[in-house]
This record gives sequence, structure tokens and C-alpha cells, in this order.
Amino acid sequence: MSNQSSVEILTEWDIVAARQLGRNVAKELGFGTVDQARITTAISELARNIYLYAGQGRIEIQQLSENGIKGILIIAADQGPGIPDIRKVMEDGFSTSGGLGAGLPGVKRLMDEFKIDTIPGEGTDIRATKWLR
Amino acid sequence: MSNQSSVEILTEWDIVAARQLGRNVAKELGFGTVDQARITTAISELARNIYLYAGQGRIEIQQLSENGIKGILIIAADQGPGIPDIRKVMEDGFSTSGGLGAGLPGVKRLMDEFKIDTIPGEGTDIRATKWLR
Amino acid sequence: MVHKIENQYKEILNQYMQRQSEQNLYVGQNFSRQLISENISPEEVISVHKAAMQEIYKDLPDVVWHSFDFLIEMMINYGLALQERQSLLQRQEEIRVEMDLAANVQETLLKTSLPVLEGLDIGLLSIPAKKMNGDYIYFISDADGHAGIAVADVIGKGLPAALCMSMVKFGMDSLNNSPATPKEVLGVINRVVEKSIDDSMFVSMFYGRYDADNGTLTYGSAGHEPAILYRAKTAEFSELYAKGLLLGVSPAAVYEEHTVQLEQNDMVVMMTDGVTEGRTDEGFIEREVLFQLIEEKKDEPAQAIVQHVYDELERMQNAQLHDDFTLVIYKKVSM
Amino acid sequence: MVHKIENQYKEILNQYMQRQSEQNLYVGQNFSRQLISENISPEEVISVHKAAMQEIYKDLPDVVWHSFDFLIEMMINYGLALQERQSLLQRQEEIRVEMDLAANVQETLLKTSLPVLEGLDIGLLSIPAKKMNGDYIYFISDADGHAGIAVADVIGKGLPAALCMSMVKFGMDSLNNSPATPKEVLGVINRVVEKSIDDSMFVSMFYGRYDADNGTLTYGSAGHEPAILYRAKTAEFSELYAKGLLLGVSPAAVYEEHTVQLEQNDMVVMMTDGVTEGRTDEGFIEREVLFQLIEEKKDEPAQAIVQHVYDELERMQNAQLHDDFTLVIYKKVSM
Ligand SMILES: [Mn+2]
Ligand SMILES: [Mn+2]
Ligand SMILES: [Mn+2]
Ligand SMILES: [Mn+2]
Repeated sequence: MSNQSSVEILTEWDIVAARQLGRNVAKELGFGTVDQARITTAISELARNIYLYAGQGRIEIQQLSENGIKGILIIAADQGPGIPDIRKVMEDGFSTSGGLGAGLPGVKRLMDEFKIDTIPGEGTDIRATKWLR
Repeated sequence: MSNQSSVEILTEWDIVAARQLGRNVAKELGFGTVDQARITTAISELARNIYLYAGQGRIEIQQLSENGIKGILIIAADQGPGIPDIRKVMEDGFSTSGGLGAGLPGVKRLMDEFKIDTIPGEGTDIRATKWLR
Repeated sequence: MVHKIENQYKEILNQYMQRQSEQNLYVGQNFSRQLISENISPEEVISVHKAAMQEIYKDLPDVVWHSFDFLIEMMINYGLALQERQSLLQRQEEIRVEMDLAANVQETLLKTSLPVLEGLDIGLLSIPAKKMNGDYIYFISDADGHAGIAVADVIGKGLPAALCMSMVKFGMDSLNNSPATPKEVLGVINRVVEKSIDDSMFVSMFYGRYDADNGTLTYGSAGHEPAILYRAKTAEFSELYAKGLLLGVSPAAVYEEHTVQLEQNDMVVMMTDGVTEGRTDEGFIEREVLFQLIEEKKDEPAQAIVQHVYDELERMQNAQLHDDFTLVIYKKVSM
Repeated sequence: MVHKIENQYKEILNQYMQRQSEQNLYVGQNFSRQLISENISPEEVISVHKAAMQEIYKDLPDVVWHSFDFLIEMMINYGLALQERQSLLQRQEEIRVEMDLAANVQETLLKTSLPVLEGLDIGLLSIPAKKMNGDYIYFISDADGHAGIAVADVIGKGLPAALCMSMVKFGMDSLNNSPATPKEVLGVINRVVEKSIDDSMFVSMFYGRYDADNGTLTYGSAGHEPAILYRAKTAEFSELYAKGLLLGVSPAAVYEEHTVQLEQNDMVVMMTDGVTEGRTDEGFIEREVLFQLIEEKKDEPAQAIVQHVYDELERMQNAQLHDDFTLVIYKKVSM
């Protein structure tokens, strides 16, 4: 079972819209204040990556339910330049040391599951899930 | 010019007394809430080290004034076993990874100046200063 | 500067208190990044927050202000942990620089030169999984038309493996310009490794020696991944297996050697287990996959084949090498 | 468990709110350590704090609760930075393990055996400043009563220096059992280093060769710290200087050699610059200090003298070695 909705990311305002959508869904699913804030931060980070590096793309929020456990899935998809060196962007301190934000390792930490597919020149698809405990 | 007072450390209650003394002096000197808390934490850490590793010792608090700049000096002195490997205790993560507290690197970070003298079998003398800016 | 931060914080907080909108939170969180990058500790954030609240809502009961004081005290240790992170990041960067330099030294130390022999086309690629390569290739060539090659893999990775490799290299140096056979080479290096190395450190090695006079390859193996022979005439693959213990296990180890006759366009594919034990989402890479990749480019120069195999295997593994990858092809071509 | 933490927090906060005593803050701060060790993030602390306040003071105005929500949002990035610290600590531990293993391998790789010669008492100590030793001692002895010793120092420390050392060692191995003179030894190793090493990597080396037949020491130096000669008869110290470029600078470098006649109880003290360039609060350690330390123990075995010098110099430097420390004494004793 899944229930979805999405936001096109073109301007910085769309980042806020994606955050709002994610927070609403997280709240509705029953996540607590801290988890709502974490999910929202993860969305913010992914949307910001699209805005900054791909120019445009889409954030999709799905409600999940597996074996009676509810969860939220964030999909961030773009047709941007892709990530040439995944090992590097997933390294601690690569993006955060300058205080540039959580970066992809941050998103991975904020959520329970994290998967990244990227093809240089074709785009990037990131999926991150958090389960309600 | 200096103005001093001290607390003998024998029981855990004395740690609290040393903290209180330090906080009072820090407040009196004009340190803000955050710096008061930091100075107190440094004292707490040093007093706790005495309590845990030397059994007994003394925390001395001095008010400093150099070239019109005021400061606070903490002296932690004991006749305990001394520190066999200073390099090790000053290493990050050595004492803190288990959440055991700030450790000596923490005290060093909380204060502006830090000096340690230790002779195995004879005892340890630690001096830490913070200046009022 | 602190004053500027206090004012900005008050402004952002004030906006949020009026509307509690997502927009306000977004602005707040971006601001928190800036605070982290300026090394503002969490206890300072609470203190700034308290001061801002006192200005905006001066009439709140005292318990509110006390509650913030308590939070400040609770955050001091968190602030220290964050400072520790800064120094750990710095330390990590220093180690990275040292590793890079060491990898450079290793490269210079271990360099070997490709033999140039008429009628033999050599392709070669060696990619480390981490900074330091624990695989090693060494060529021994002489003026009599021999092209000897050692392909070695230290059991273990990183630094210790790199140090071990330098030992193998100097062992091989001592053999240079001597017309040693695989059996002899493996025997000598086995004694070097056995004598000097920790009990837990072993090396696998394939040694092949091509004789340009008659187009034969003589080979031996010390517990190493078998080489593959490709017969151009029948388009068939077979393994070049030779019995032998890992180097360093026993000083008395004896090594076999065998000889094969190479014909026009035949290939000998030598490798380390990093090539065959690459893992994909579906499990290990099958030998047949390797055969197929080689066959796809069989008519190209040896270097192009080697590069093709690497590119495709890397793609299948999502660019994550689990082990050092070394692949060498000897291709017999027309003189 | 989270429930237990919430209750404990509420209890501690409640106590503090009633009395605001130092005792309460001490308890609170100890509790905050426990929270850190259980990986409770700062945003969770704020959330627990808010919940506790809501239970104790349910009638506070909404702005108080909104203000905590804002703080939670501000703390998320702080929480992430803290988690990063955890993984950095883990990574640091992994590197430590790898370094220890590498230091072990290096030790095995570089091991050399002390010559046993009637009439010659040898004392030796080599202490690295970091994990890996960039100083190196190598003995070459033969059956004809010669005790050759190389004392080397790589310019540079840590990993790259360690790799470089293994090269020197294998260069020396190739000379083993040959009756080479200092001039020849330095010439050979100079060419090995020059050929194989990065342009920025140099090695200084002292080579001394003691001849038991006639009690002479022949020595040469490649830009190395001069050795010291102690004359037992006059209780005087002098330097054994020899001209020569650092190894690796030029393939054409030529090395001098000189010979001194040793008498009963005379000593030759060889070292690296880590011995003489130790720094105390008052500046560099003077050579006279070294002379004095040696003289204090001049009648004891060479090993006791070496140990005494190290202990005292270490004490003067507050146990902080700035460079690798290597000290060797050859003492002529009665047969
Ligand atoms: Mn390996
Ligand atoms: Mn391997
Ligand atoms: Mn050195
Ligand atoms: Mn040195």
C-alpha cells in the first residue's frame, strides 16, 4: 500500500514546499516532533541538492505500509549531471566540514534506509525510508 | 594581584563544593552564563579526576588580573599516582568515547590555558586559566 | 560578531513565533548550519535563544528562564563532543595527506618496466581498492628474449600489505637479469617471505616466463588465482593451474612448473582474486562473465581488452571495489 | 528505555526547578554524559526537556512550547555533527589498528642482529616519536672480526619514511657478507636511494666498521649527525666528522672515510639528530649535556649508558619526543 504526492523543485521556494509536504505526511503517519524534524531535514537536504547541482528535479513522498509497519519514503530524482564519485560524497567531513550542511551522509543518518543510483550525464535517483516504531 | 580560595576533595560532595566555589567566583568576575557553566564543568572534571584516581587532593580557585584583564585560575593538585602516559590521556576519544566525560582534553577546550605537571608516584598539578573578554 | 548572531537569531525566532511556518523553520535551519560552521556550540545556541526570548517575551515566568539555564548546563558536554569532531576531522585530513604521500613512495618503490618483445602484446591494469595497493606486478626481462612476470597478492590490505610488498620487490630485484625459471623464482621469494615476515602474513604469486624464441610460456603458482589460456583457433578458455603453497607458509615448499605452446593470437590472462571475486547485488561474478568480456574484444590490442574487462566489471559492482584489482594479458601476435 | 530517560530527566529537572542548587546541576551534567554515551542527540534532549516542562508546568503560555519546537529544529544539524564524531572515532580506531600492524611488519622487516665480537661492547636504543620509526640501524658483520653498523635517518616521518627505510634495508642486504668499506657502502646505498625514491625524500647515514684485529674504526658519513669519540685516558670528547652529501641527492656523490685507533674503554657514540635536537623549555639540548650524561656512567656496560642518556633526556623534554631517537655505543673492552 502506498500513497504518494510530489513537488517539482525549480526554485528555492520549492524546497520549502517539499519540506512542508514531508512534514505533513510524517505528522499524519504519527511520527513524533523530533522525527518530523529529521524527515523534514532529509527532504530539505535532498531538495537543496537538486536545486544546487541538477537545476531541477522532483521530490516524491510516499506513505508505506509493510507487514503492518508504517513508514515514509522520500524519492529525490533529477536528470542532472549525476555524481561522478559516490565514494567521495558519502565520506564524512567531505561536505560538512565547511558547515555546508548535512550532505548525503547526513540524509543517510537521518533516515533508516538509503539507496542511491546515479549515472554520470543522466541523473540521480535517491530513495530514503524511515519506519515508524 | 590574586585572590584565592580552595576546597579539599575527599568525597563526591566536595566536587559539588568546588563547582559552587568556582561558579561564584566566575559570576563575581563577570563571566556570562555559558562561560560560568564551562568553568564549572572544567572544575567538576578536575575534581572528579582527583576523587577517582588520586583519592584526595585540592582544588584552588584564584582570581587573576593581568594588564587590566581579569581571569580565573583553577589549580588541581594531588599526591596521587600521577599520570603514566600524558600523551594518551590528552588524546581525543581516549576518555570520551565511552561517554566517561570531558576528560583532560575537554578541560583544555573549556579553558584558555592549560598546563599539566605530573610525576609518577608523586602526584599531579594541573593549572587551567580562563580570561574574561 | 556574537552581537550580530544574537540579532539575527532574535529576528528569525520572532518571525517563527508569529507564524510557525515551514518557511521560518527552513530559514532557521539554514542559520543553524552557519552557526555550526562558525563553531558556535549548542550551549551558546541555548543561551542566545534564552536572551532572544527574554527580549521578545519579557513577562514569562521565571521557571522558563531557569529551564533554559538547566538546558545550557546539559549542553556543555555536547559542545565538547562537537569540538572533538573538529579535531578528529583535522586529524583525518592529516592522515589522508600522509597516506597519499606513502602511496606515492610505494609507487616509486615498486615501479617495474614493461618488457618490449617483438611478437608479444602486453596489457596491464592494477587498481587498488584502498589507497595502498596490495597487489603487485613485477617484470623480469633479459636480453635473450624472455619476458618474466610475477603477479602477487598479499593476504591483507592497506599499510601492512604495502610494506610486505616492498620486501617481495627487493627479493625479485636480487633475481633480476638472471634467467631463473618459475620454480626457482617462487622458491627464492618463498624463502625471503618466510624468513622476514610476520606469521600471519602470506603472499600468493603467479610467475610466468614467456620465451620469444619458441613462443612458449612456462609458469608456476604459489597458491595464486589460476591464469586463463585463450585459444584463438578454437575460441576456447582453459585454466593454467600449478600446484604450490602460498609464499611464507613453509621454507621447504616446492613449486611445480608447466609449459604451454602459444599460437598466433592466443592469450594468457593473469590476475588476482580481486578480478574474479568481485561482488554484484546478485553474488560473485562468474568466470563465464570474464570469458565473455575477453571474447568481446579479442581482436583488439591487449591493453584495450584489459580496460574493457575492468570498465564492465566495475559497472556491475556499482563502482565499489572490494579488493585490489590486477589484470594482465600476454597476447601472442605476429612479429 | 526512552521512557526511563524521560522520567529521569523530569525528576532531575524538577529538583533543579525547585532549588536551582549546584548539586542539581552536578547531577544534571552527569546525566548528560550518560545521554551522550547512549547516543541521545541534542534535539532529543530538547524534546525530552519540553515534555518534562509540559508535565510540570502545563499552564505556561504556548509561546514557550513553540520556542522549544524551534530549538529542536535548530539542533538537528548539531545532532548530525555529533553522529559524524562517532563514525570518525571509529575510523580513527581502525587506522590505529592498521598502524600497529604496519609497525609490527616494519619491525620484522627491518630486524638486524647485533654482532657478537670479543672486545667490543655494544649498547643500542631506538625509540620512534610516532608509531613508525624513521630511524634505522643495520649491522653488517662477517667472520673476519668486522662489525659494520649503519645508522640512518630518513628526512620525513611516519609512513613514507617507513617505506623508504625498507628500501635502504634491502640495499644493505645485498651487501651482506661482503667486506665493504664505509666509502663503498655509502656509494652503493646512495645509488639505490637516488634511483628509486621520490625527489623530496632523502636519507642521512653514518657507516662505521670496527675491525677487531687491530681495534680500529673506519667511518664515513652521508650528511649525518657526527659520531662522538670518547677517550677514556684523557676523559675527552671529540667529533668524528666525515664529508658527504645526503643519500639520494646525486648519483655521483663520493664519500670520504677516516680511521681512528680505539684504546681500552674508548667509546664511539653514534646517533641520529633526534638525540641532539631534543627541545626543552629552555631550548635545544647542548652537546655538553650529552657528554656529561655519558661520562656519568662511563664505567658501566654500553647498554646501561645508552639507557641512562635516554632516560635523562626524556625527562628533560617532559616525555615529548619531537623526533625519532636512536643511540648506539661501541665500547672497546678487554678481551
Ligand atoms: Mn590483497
Ligand atoms: Mn586480493
Ligand atoms: Mn627522521
Ligand atoms: Mn631525525
